[in-house]
Amino acid sequence: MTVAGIEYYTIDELMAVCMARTIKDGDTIFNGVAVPLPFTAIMLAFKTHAPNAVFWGGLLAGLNPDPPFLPPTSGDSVMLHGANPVLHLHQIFDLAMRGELDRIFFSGAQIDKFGNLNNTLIGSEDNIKIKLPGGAGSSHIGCFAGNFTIWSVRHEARISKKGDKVYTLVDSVDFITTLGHRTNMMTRDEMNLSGGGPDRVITNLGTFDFDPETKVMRLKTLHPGVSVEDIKANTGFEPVVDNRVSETPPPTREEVAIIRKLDPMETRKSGFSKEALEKKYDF
Amino acid sequence: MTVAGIEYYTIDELMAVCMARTIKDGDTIFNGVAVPLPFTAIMLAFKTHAPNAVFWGGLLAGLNPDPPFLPPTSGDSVMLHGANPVLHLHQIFDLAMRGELDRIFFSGAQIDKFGNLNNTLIGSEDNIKIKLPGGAGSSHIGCFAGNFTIWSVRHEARISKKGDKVYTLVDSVDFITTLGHRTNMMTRDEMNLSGGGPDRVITNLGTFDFDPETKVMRLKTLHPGVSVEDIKANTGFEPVVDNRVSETPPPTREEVAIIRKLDPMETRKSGFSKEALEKKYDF
Amino acid sequence: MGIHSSREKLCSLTEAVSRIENGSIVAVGGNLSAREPMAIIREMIRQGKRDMHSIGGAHGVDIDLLCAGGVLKKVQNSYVGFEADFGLAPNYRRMVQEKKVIPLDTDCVAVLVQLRASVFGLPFMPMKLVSGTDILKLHPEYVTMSCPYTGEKVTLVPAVRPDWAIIHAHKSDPRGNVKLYPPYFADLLAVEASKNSIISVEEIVSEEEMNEIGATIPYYEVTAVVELPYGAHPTSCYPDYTYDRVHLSEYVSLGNRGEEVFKNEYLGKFVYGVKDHEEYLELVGGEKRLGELKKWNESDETWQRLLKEEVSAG
Amino acid sequence: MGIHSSREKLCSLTEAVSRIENGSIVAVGGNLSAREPMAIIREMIRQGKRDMHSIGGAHGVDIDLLCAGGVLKKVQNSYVGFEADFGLAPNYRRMVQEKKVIPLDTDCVAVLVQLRASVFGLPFMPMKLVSGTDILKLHPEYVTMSCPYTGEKVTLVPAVRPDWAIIHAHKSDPRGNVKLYPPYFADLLAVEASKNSIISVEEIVSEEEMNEIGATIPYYEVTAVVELPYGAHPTSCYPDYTYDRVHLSEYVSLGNRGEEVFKNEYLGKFVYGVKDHEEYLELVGGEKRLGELKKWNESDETWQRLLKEEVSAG
Repeated sequence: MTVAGIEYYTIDELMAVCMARTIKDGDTIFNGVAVPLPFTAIMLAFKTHAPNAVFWGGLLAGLNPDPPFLPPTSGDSVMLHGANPVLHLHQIFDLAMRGELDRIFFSGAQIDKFGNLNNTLIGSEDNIKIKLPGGAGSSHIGCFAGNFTIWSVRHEARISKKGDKVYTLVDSVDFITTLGHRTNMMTRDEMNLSGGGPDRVITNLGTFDFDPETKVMRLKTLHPGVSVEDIKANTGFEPVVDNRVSETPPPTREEVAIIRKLDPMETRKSGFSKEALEKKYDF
Repeated sequence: MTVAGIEYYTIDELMAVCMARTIKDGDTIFNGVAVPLPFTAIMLAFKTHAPNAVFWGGLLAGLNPDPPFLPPTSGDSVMLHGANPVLHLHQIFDLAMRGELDRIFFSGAQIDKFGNLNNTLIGSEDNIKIKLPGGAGSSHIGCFAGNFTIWSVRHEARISKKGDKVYTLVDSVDFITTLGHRTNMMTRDEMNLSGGGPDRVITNLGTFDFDPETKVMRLKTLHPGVSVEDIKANTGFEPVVDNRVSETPPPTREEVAIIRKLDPMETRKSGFSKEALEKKYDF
Repeated sequence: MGIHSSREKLCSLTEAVSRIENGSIVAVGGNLSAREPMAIIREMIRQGKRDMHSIGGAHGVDIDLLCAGGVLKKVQNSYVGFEADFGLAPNYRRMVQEKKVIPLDTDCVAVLVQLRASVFGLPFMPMKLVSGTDILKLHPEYVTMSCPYTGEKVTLVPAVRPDWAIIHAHKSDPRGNVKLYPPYFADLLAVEASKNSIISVEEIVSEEEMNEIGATIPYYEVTAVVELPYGAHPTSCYPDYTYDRVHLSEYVSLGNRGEEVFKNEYLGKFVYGVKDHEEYLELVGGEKRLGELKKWNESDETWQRLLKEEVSAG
Repeated sequence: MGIHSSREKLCSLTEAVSRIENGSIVAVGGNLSAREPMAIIREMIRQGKRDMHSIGGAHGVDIDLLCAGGVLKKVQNSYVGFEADFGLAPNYRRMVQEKKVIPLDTDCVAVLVQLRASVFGLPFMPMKLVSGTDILKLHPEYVTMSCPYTGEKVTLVPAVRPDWAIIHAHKSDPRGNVKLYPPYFADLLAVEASKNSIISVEEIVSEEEMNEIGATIPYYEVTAVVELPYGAHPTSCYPDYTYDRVHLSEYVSLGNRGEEVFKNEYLGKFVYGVKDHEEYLELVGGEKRLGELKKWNESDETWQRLLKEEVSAG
């Protein structure tokens, strides 16, 4: 891959690289709905350090696709290009129930400190303020998958119409669509779930894992120009801060070249704030 | 269909016609293993009074086949000829579990007065004298299918090597591979089974249904030249004799012509005694 | 399920849809923006169907339009929206928030397992243990059970047997032997699990041609077949045509402007404003626009261009 | 099950079979006289495999030969025989009667449901209620349960997870993406349910060709692929060749003559008497005889002639 002309990288590319690095070679990976950034990350891993990954690209159930571009809707047939075999959707879910799905990527309109995700509703069941689209397969696959990577392109504090500070990373989600490491009552282990839950969180500000004791999100790396204070100001709970917090390793020029070739329509940029996308990072 | 040259019929043809008549138009039918005569009967029904039957021809799972000949082994791909679609074997079993299989044909090395079939072993579980091939899907499908037709080409008394009289139609089977109407303990209804069990028995000597009260096999018709005494001499239990026992209606010339065209290899004749096959019946 | 042994399945759209009873459980084919039975859905709205209950996985404009048209009372889907592309489903969201539609949010795996129970003739099915989510609060019918052999805990779910599956496919012969090209999504499962099914197809072909190419759905699972070219519009029906992103962006934009605007400018125009599917096709641009959508396979550039188009912000 | 993510699956017959441990549960592909993995089976016997347990539906010469060769200890099949054509399976029958093989007679539906449990990651599965048969006496593991929703009684069966599936298919590429043409029988289920699988194929093709024709079995389910043309002989592998009825009739006739005769005249000659599959093919008549079996599709008459041939009674 030629790297001529690759002079800088942007936040979407940095996140895609961070997300790709959560994939090990040979891992079995699936993502279904609303997934431009995960598709970019998975295809990047596939073309760099994880050539033996087993990748089901979307709800089309095509295995190891090699699409000429990534589509804005993950049900598009471009994700069958180069795929072989094309199987049945249920085979992916069966594979997940067998414990053979190593990793999947989930985001959330709300993400809490234990890694619980909300994609169902804002408000409460009896008083729904915003009806979100729903969790697709994440409620159940989140129980079975080896691990999942949480990602968010809106790690920020916003001011609501009523003047309240509103977070994506909240202390407690309004509704647990996908279980993280625990509810207020019980841990994942106590429930005897077969999947390991979230092990990494990649946001537009930094990357996290989870404190082994408290299961609370723990800051590991900061993206260029982001401080621990920025993280705290944009997070609705007090994250654990690892005593070895470092800067997020930058992508290589080659990785960025691969990303731009994989995703010429730049679907990976959707959902980011305009300001975030405008920042150009030097290598 | 031209009937030129159709001068007589034989026992296999008579039985095929009797078996075909147990099929209603629109019935869903399947037969899997060891089934030359049922295939003949089903294809005949299909081409005469039951053009809307839904027929799965054997374990190949081809729907409504139109084979140029019937094969000696029911797993042969000739049973895919003209079939559409070709589906998965499990879809037939699922359909049966849903209660949507209307009829199937089962035979037995032993058949008892309640219509229980034995295709597993002669002797006892601890002392197997003859290991039979097994029941294929008949144990379970026999519990779910709307009804099944029992057939036997060896309704006869034989003398064993030890000089004992041995029957196919016995008082009590050595092993219930497929449940008829009852065991010694319980009826099919008491067990809450969804399928209706055997409703007709077609043999080389005559045809039977079951007494509504006792659930014992009841003689309905005698094939040409067969007497009630012949039946009794060749049956290991005392059958109920319907007070309206009549002669089995003969096949039409057209039916026989269709049978001979369907089954040029005469697979339908397998299993009959040589003497039985040699008899020619006039129309 | 349900054996439809008749070999004459051709039907008009009006007649086919008239057979769906109010209050039915409906499984809709396709997903997201792909191969959804939109022409059938528009006819359901025109016929004033009510009180229906959808069951399915990840969907978009189909479920949103069924909500807007007053057809759906309960939505038991795992996802209803337009992904990162156009965001929330405007009518579904609004009507749920206004308590006009009851959301029974579920999960793709639950839908699979519950439809499977129906296919397997069972009143329930186990699935791998799920726990800890509030999805379970919406579904008190889920039961935990210990395996009698291993002691492993599993979750039981009841069978769901839709009254109707509505599907858009590629080809059918007059018997109702249907050819569907991949991706299948959950369509085969939906048809097999449902008591009845209406299948609209791009093209009716002869029995001979169908025997040549081989059917995907057996005719006995099909209640009625309707020939409706472009019947999935504005969603895609590959390999025939891609989705009409211009139309969808207009749809979402009108939906986001509220009930009145959507009713007048979308439903009034594209659903109630046409008497049949042919008029609809003319209204959305006729052969000129529809022919464009078929050009996705001319080159990767054309394909990308079609997936980028949307109505201008004005 | 079991993810085999490596993309280099080509293997010699000796090496592939050497990986099967004694005592394994084995699911054998094909059925009756169709597409059974006979070359793999002959190699299992040559390598002296022992104490194995077969699970499957209706089979014939494959299970019978595995019994004769001392490989199988338990046979959990729904049928082992030669139908009306050649009758009982001679070696299976003899060895069961001599208590050398334990028959765990089962039913096609039970096999399906028990393998499915494994595919679905479940320790058990319900199936429609079965009752009243003595098959249940052979399977005390079957449990009756009432549905928590409807009260309907169902039968529970435990998952069966074969250690190995052995299958003969048409084509594979070096990655192990396998093309299987219909009829599939229960082969796809067997591979998906088993921890490992060995697939012999008529022909290895390039990745490009496999991408063109589209695989049936995904490479990650495949442990090893072996190129063995005529690897199903004496069973059929349509559309390539029909079964060798002359050979099968000789097989049954020798089997019916007892252990010694079968050992000397069949096993000694066709299994132990050859060092590899190539020698076996020469011994059964080489290209001349095998080419005959390919002529089934020349005409219906030729096909019928091939299905009638058998060794003369002498």
